[in-house]
Amino acid sequence: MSNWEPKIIAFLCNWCSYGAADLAGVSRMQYPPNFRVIRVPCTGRINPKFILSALRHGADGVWVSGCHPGDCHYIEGNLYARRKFALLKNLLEHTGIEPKRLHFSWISSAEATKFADVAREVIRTVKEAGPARHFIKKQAEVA
Amino acid sequence: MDSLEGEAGNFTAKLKSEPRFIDPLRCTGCGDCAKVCPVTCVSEHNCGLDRRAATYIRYAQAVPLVFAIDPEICIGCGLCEKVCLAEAVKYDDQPRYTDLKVGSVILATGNEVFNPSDFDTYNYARLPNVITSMEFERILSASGPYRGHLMRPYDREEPKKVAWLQCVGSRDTHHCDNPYCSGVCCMYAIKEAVIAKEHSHSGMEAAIFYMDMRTHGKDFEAYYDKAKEEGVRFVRSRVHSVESVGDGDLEITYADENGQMQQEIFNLVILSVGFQVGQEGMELAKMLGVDLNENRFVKTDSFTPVATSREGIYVCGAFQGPKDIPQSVMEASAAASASSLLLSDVRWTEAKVKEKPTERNIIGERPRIGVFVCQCGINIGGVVNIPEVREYARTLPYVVYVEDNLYTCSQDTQVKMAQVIKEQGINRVVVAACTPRTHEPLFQETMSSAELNKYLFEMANIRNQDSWVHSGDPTQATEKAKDLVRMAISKVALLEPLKESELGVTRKAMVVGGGVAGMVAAKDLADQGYPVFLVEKSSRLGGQARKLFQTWRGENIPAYAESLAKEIESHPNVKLFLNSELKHVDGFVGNFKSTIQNGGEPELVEHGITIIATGGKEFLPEEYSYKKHPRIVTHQELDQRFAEKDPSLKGINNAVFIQCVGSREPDRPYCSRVCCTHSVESALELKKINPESDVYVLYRDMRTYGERELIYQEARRKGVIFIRYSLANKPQVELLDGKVQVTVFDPILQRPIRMQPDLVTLATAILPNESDALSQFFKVPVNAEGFFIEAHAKLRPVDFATDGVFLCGLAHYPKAIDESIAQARAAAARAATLLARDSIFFSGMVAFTRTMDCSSCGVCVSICPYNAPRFIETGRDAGKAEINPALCKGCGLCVASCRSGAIGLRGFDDSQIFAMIDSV
Amino acid sequence: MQAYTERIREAAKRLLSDEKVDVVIGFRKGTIPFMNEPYLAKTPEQVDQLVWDGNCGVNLANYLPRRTDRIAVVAKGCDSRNIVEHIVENQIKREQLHILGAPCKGMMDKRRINAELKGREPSSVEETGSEIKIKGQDLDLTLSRSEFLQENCAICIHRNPVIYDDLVGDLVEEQKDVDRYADVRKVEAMSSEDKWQYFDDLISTCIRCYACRNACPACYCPTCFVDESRPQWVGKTIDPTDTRTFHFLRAYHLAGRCTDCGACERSCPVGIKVRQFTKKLEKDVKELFDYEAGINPDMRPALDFHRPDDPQGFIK
Amino acid sequence: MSEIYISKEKFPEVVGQLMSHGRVYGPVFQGQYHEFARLDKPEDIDLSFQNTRLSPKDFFHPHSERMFTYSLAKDDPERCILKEAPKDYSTKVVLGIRPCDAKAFQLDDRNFDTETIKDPWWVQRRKSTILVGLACNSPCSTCFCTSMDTGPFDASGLDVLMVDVGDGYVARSVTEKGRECISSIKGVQTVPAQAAEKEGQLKKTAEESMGKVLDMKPIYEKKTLELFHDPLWEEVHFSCINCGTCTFACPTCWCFDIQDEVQGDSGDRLRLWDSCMFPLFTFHGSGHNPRSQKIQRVRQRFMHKLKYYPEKYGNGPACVGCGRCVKACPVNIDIRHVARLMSTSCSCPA
Amino acid sequence: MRNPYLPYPVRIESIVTETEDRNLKTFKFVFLNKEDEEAFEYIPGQFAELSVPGQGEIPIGIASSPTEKGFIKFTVNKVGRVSSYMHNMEEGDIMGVRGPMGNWYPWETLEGKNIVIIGGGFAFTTLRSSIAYMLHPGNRSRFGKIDVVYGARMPGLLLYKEELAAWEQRDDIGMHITVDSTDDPNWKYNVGFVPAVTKEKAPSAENSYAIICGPPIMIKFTLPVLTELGFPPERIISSLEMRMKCGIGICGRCNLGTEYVCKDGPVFTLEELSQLPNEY
Repeated sequence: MSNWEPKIIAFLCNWCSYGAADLAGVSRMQYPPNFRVIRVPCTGRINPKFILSALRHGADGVWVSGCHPGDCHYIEGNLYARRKFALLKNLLEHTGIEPKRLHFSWISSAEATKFADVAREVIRTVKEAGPARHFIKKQAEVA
Repeated sequence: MDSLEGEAGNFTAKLKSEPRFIDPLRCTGCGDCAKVCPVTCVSEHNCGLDRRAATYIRYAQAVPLVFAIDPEICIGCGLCEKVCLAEAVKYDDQPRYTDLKVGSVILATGNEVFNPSDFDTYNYARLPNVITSMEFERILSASGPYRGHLMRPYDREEPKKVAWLQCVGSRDTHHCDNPYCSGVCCMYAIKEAVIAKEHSHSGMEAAIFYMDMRTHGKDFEAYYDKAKEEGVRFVRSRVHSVESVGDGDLEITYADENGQMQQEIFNLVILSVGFQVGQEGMELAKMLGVDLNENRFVKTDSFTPVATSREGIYVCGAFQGPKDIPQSVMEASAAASASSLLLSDVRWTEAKVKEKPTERNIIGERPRIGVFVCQCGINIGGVVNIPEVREYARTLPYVVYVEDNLYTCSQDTQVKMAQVIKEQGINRVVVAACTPRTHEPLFQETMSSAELNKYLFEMANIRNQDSWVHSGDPTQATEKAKDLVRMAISKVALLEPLKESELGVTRKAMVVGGGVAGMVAAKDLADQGYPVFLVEKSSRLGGQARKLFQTWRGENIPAYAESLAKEIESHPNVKLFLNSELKHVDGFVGNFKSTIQNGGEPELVEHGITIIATGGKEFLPEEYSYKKHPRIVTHQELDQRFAEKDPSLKGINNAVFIQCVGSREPDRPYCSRVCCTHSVESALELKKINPESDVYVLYRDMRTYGERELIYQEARRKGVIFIRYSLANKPQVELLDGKVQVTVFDPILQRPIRMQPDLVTLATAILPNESDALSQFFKVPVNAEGFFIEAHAKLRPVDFATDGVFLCGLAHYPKAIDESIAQARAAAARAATLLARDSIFFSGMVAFTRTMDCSSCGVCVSICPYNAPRFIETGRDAGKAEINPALCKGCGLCVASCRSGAIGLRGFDDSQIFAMIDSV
Repeated sequence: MQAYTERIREAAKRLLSDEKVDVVIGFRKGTIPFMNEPYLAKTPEQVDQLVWDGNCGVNLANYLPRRTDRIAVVAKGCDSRNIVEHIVENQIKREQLHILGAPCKGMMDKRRINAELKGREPSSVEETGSEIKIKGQDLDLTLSRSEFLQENCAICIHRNPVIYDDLVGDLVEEQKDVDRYADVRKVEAMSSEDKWQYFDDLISTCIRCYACRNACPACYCPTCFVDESRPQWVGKTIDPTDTRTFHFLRAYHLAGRCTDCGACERSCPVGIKVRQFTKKLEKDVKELFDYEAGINPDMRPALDFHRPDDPQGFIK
Repeated sequence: MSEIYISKEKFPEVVGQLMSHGRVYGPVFQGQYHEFARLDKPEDIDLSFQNTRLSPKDFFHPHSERMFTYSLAKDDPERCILKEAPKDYSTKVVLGIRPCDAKAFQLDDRNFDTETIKDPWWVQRRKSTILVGLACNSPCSTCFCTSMDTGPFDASGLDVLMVDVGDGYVARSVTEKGRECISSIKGVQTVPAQAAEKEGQLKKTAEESMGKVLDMKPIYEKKTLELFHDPLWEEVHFSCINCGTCTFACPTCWCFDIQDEVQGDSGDRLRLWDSCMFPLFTFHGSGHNPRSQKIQRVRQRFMHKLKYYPEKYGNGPACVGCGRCVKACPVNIDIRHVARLMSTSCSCPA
Repeated sequence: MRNPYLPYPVRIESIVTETEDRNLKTFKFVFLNKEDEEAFEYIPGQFAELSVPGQGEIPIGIASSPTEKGFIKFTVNKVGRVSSYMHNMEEGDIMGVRGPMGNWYPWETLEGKNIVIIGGGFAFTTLRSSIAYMLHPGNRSRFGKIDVVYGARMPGLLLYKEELAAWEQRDDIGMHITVDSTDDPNWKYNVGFVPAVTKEKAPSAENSYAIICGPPIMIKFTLPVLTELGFPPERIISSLEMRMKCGIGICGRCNLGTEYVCKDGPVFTLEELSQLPNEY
């Protein structure tokens, strides 16, 4: 497992964090290549089942990033999402998913540095958690 | 602009475009040129706090995001030309001259920030840790010189204690010639303090040194209150001097509220600098023949706030006067309205109609995916193993064609791409290149030219989010590129052609409210030729303006309202409904059907847009013995007496104004914005009538923002006495033997003062009119105080989140008449963007319900900020939700919130997102 | 209890004969001990079958969605909260309902009592105020009622109906100082690994019969997410990951909506303590958003609105 | 036919003998309930039970089972060709099963094992399983097997019937498979006379304790459509919440669903229990659902058990009176009550 | 005995898009193993489970006739997961077919009788099989007069257009093709709903059987017409569509009274249906 690298699925809001990721590229900031981005129109679009599905597909970590409160392109999608994610994260952790696997951030399209910083932080923390052990859907355990 | 000739409706503007030396059409924004450029200079965007190369983009949000060469510092070494694979560098670029035929001109050149270098007591020029608020903005910015980390310039240490000094270059005729208030500095200083505290790792202390705290904007007072709660210290004092102490720290000397001199040490001092019109602005005005006022702002009057002295030239923003973003945006729309009024006869004559491409019907076809992998010169190809990605893509399901290109976005590749799509019968396309945020529209254009629905497209971001950020790890970057391509392919296979639906617009307007705001909006639209239904609750037009006396500039308000009312009443395009109210509203943007009740039979009217201008009213207090004595009046009552030239006013020897009556109180926390100016203006009027009279204004903060500050200064010059009181120690008004006695604690004298005035004027709050019914009819929100809530406080100040509904005037927030007029014209301009068209198109990326799965729980209806979902009223699916594509913005909130899985989102549907997750 | 029965019958008769309602939903005597059956009376004659005792645990709110007639319904505290939920979520209209509020001192836990009987079968059961007297062959047992309440009833803090038109008994004193979340806190204190194991063990016997879902008044979706086919992303077998996905998301769908009525646990044929999922959410919703489900008919569930100062410490 | 007597002291050893030959299953006490489970050691078995919480039908028809596997890999020559999933069909002994449950398997055989169509998994499991039953000395109050063409001592579905005669068990083979099983047991006694006598008494007491509570004949005699349209369903269906617990607990409910699952490049075809109580059970792709209403689904289940099945096979009801659904139903719908209504109430004109 | 759940592997030989809305495609399969083809012995009216690994199975009526050798044909409407997936498959892909299943039109009984075939929309598949079967030179003489009323909403939605045209040319079959409406000026057949056209063409009930398949609404309005024409319920034959899984009478899904539609049906006479609960 020494050369194990985590696989992280990142759901990024098109209007902010995805732009920050682009800008981080423009600024040639470097961070490890562990996550795969799924662009969504708003964090409000993210159905909790996407996060479950990511875990079921063996993601070692999930990262959701959207606009700062008040900056939602769709007025308040991120504020509804904030409630949803608070409960989702708690329930996932309550049922045994390690807190180090679930990450949420607010990153505006100008915050390339923050994006790169958080990216590194997310990857580092997921690495600490080690390879995902739970909630991974494999061949059905049946008769 | 070199010159402007001609007249309103027929100008010729001569324009000069400076050479950029990099062809913006070829530049891909990759930034290789900047990397190799050997010279640097300070970055003006970051206020000189860091450096940039000669090849540069001024700021990250620039549109288009392409480079230019700064000829001032370029040494012509040729390196950038060598590295640019897109061949965009053009050293022999020349200035371009254009003659532009235009009908009107709008001046929106803004303003310059006051340079405090000459302010020697603050030592800005000498001490690196004394900076301007603009510099501090850059420091806090994530894209700024310190990447958003809170640091001071001198030693890049995080400051623990920061002071803001207000009114630097504003309200000041000693160090500069700027007597006016810049109107924005109080609020931005508070904002900077709050954000700096958030950025701080060590609980930074913030202190703001001010004269009057001017938080008169909507929701500003609440922000001020919150800042106080969060520990920002507000010190009422003008700072005397700033001196260096220790290693970069600063000592501030100031007089406290009791007049005692104090010294305090800070790590960083920020000068809250104001606006001024600079040399360029004055020269421009001169060239255009536009008059400036005594403060060098473009001269306008209260009733035509965006018209300059030269017909056909309009002004908006800070060139017109100091103001904040919302007011600037409103004025910008107002100027657009004024301009389109002038040009309404020639509307669409210069417009070019885009040809609608024919579209191949791909329904029922097996997906045939074409994948185009971009090398982006060496930007991607230098890191990611392109042949490997290309060959990998070939193995994926439904992929029938793969190629890689040096620049997929180049013109020749686009032509080739369209050809390949047609030849190969490709029905879905993936481009693995840069970011969809900049390039999706370009490729979608190519899709259209290849007769494919543009939504059958997906990008894999293998540059900005891969090769550029993992340049040290080509193997992993290549793996990531393959994953991203696979994810894009899995999604694109599930995409369906989307229709951009078209909906006819009823080209008529409804304006609710016949006050000044409503009338101005109605008139602007009617003058442009649109039929307007104006609904007024009372029996006559004019609203609150009828009850006012004059503007702070001395313009007669009732006369203006009267002439406006006359124009409206006789306007052929206005259908007036007096004594009327809305009873019912159906429909949505472009297609409203409203029932107006005016006594007799209700009348049904159809309109495409609605402007809400229901106005406000004066608060009638119960405190300060109001109504208990004839000498205790409100502003409107006093205005009435001014208007009637009440002879008894001559006999007033002692008058007291009490500010903030019913405003800035715990149960009505907002500032009513206009009362300070109103009191000063009335005080001056009393002084005019009886120069010998003693006039007192009892205030908490004098909020004579902008150029209104000048009459505050005039009042003080003329002997009006201003006494500050605090909320904890409000003035007392008592009736003693039929006389009025006012007691107030004077903070300077440190003792109570008693007066027995002949007149007490209460500057009472402004309340909104009843708003619940309209709020429900048009599904637009109302705040706790009853004011309507605009779509965005700064960027969309007259729009609602609900399309096709706009707002202006006091229904939005208390404001002065010039501001109401500007906002009304802005609302008209925004409305005209819809009314000018026969039909409107909606994005294909909208939500839709599968009624069979809908459980009627109503979560979608309750959460959508745009009111797109609603319950079906009749038929088999009655009670289930449906989504109006005309209102849906495609955010997907309802989709993710629907527990029943009954809502889908075209372009971002669950199946598509699941497919991407599956293929990670 | 007899008093409740009489008052229910009296009210039901009156409402039916006055044509104030079309039907009355209550309980009739069960065919086995510790069970009653939800019953729909349409005529004043049928009303005599209505009864009330400690075996009326079924949540009658479950029978309201999609009904179009005028209904009188007997409602305990929890039923009434689910009725409020139904009203808020457009499952039934307030005008359709005549709510016969039944202040409740908790319902009996059939499973625990049966375990206590150790296979002996009662021939008669008598409930007094605080005791249950069970008689049968080799059987004469008196149990303390409070010790054999359904777990959710023992920690209930809304025993009185929150909404009603008539009361069929005097309001009871609400339980104060109950520790609603001792079990949740116990799990919270575990390591992630132990938590995982705890829930794995908890649901290991699940047979995916969906009784918990179908018994839940708040689960009324026409198509449950486990049956979604666009795409079908959860397997339907008893594979542990799929089973957990079901329980997890079922609970999550109840976030801010669950009234802890206990219907899910009552109905589980294999005795899974499914409330362990929902209670965590209930606790969080209360702590984070200060919200309790089904209390206020003018308020949408907790995830249907937000406040500016909602907690966001977990967001970077 | 052979018979033996196993004293209770000896019993664990006998279980041990069986375990040494192969897999042995028996009722095991799990917290509050008994459930059939594979025995790890002879002491795990607990025959002091009334009935298991769920029926043991999953011995032959597991809740979820893999039918086929396949590869979807692009380069696999066997791509998309289904392969039977390997199964363990080695002999297994189920010890202590109740006569009613065993009888249920016989009823189910009519479905899974016919002349023309044979469900391979069911058939092979049946073939390799030896059912050693335990007669019910004291049936529960919810039991009504005697009304359903079986009884507490009914050996018809079993390979061996054991009777607890106090100090030991009398085990008597019913089938050849059972005989072999008994013969293989070493060191046991022949049945003492008093034990055989006791056995008869026990049987009589058990059967009498239940009596015949239901008369199914009127149901058989009524016309299908008459019963189908009877208003009784209006009353019966009300309290049902369509939870399906009855079908999952029932030994004679066999309905199943078939699902494909894919992980990466390989896939499974699986089958799993389904229930006629679920609206989606009959939901047609066109959107039409012939049993979209709860009343239709409730009626279907009872009609299938008590009318359609007996009419189709002339084989008595598809119910063995185990009473599990009566106990498990969260809203107290009692099949005995329904059967009584079906046999008496009928307001249709003849 | 072969595992009845195990499909025969087949290769998609061709895919033809049948209708203008492109929702119906006809798949022609060839068996990978010759012996499977022999084992798959079917009679018009039967159906089979089309089995797509990874997606599932769908029961579809067999559209080819046993008189056509070397392949089997199915016309699949795109509605659910499996059919949608199939619509994206291509020639050469491997999948499975399980069957034949169910009963068939009672050809023994029909021998020597006049046959009236009434079909609507995309339920014409097993009727196509039947027509092709009856028109086969070896079979034609076994039956009397053959009349076909086939309707669709519009011309673009008719299945098997080339064959229909060919049948139109024949004189041993009475073709009555109709559409609900059309704006095609070159449309040379009938315009009108199936019940109306049936009434107008009035095939004789004398010594006749009617086979009727189509949407429920069409059946509902055509049955009275047939009754009026003198067809008794026992001489009206229809085929039921139910949700099915196993297709072999085990899984319980298509149970209807004593019958399993997949095994005991799907073909029933109206008389038989009247004895069954009306849950179909």
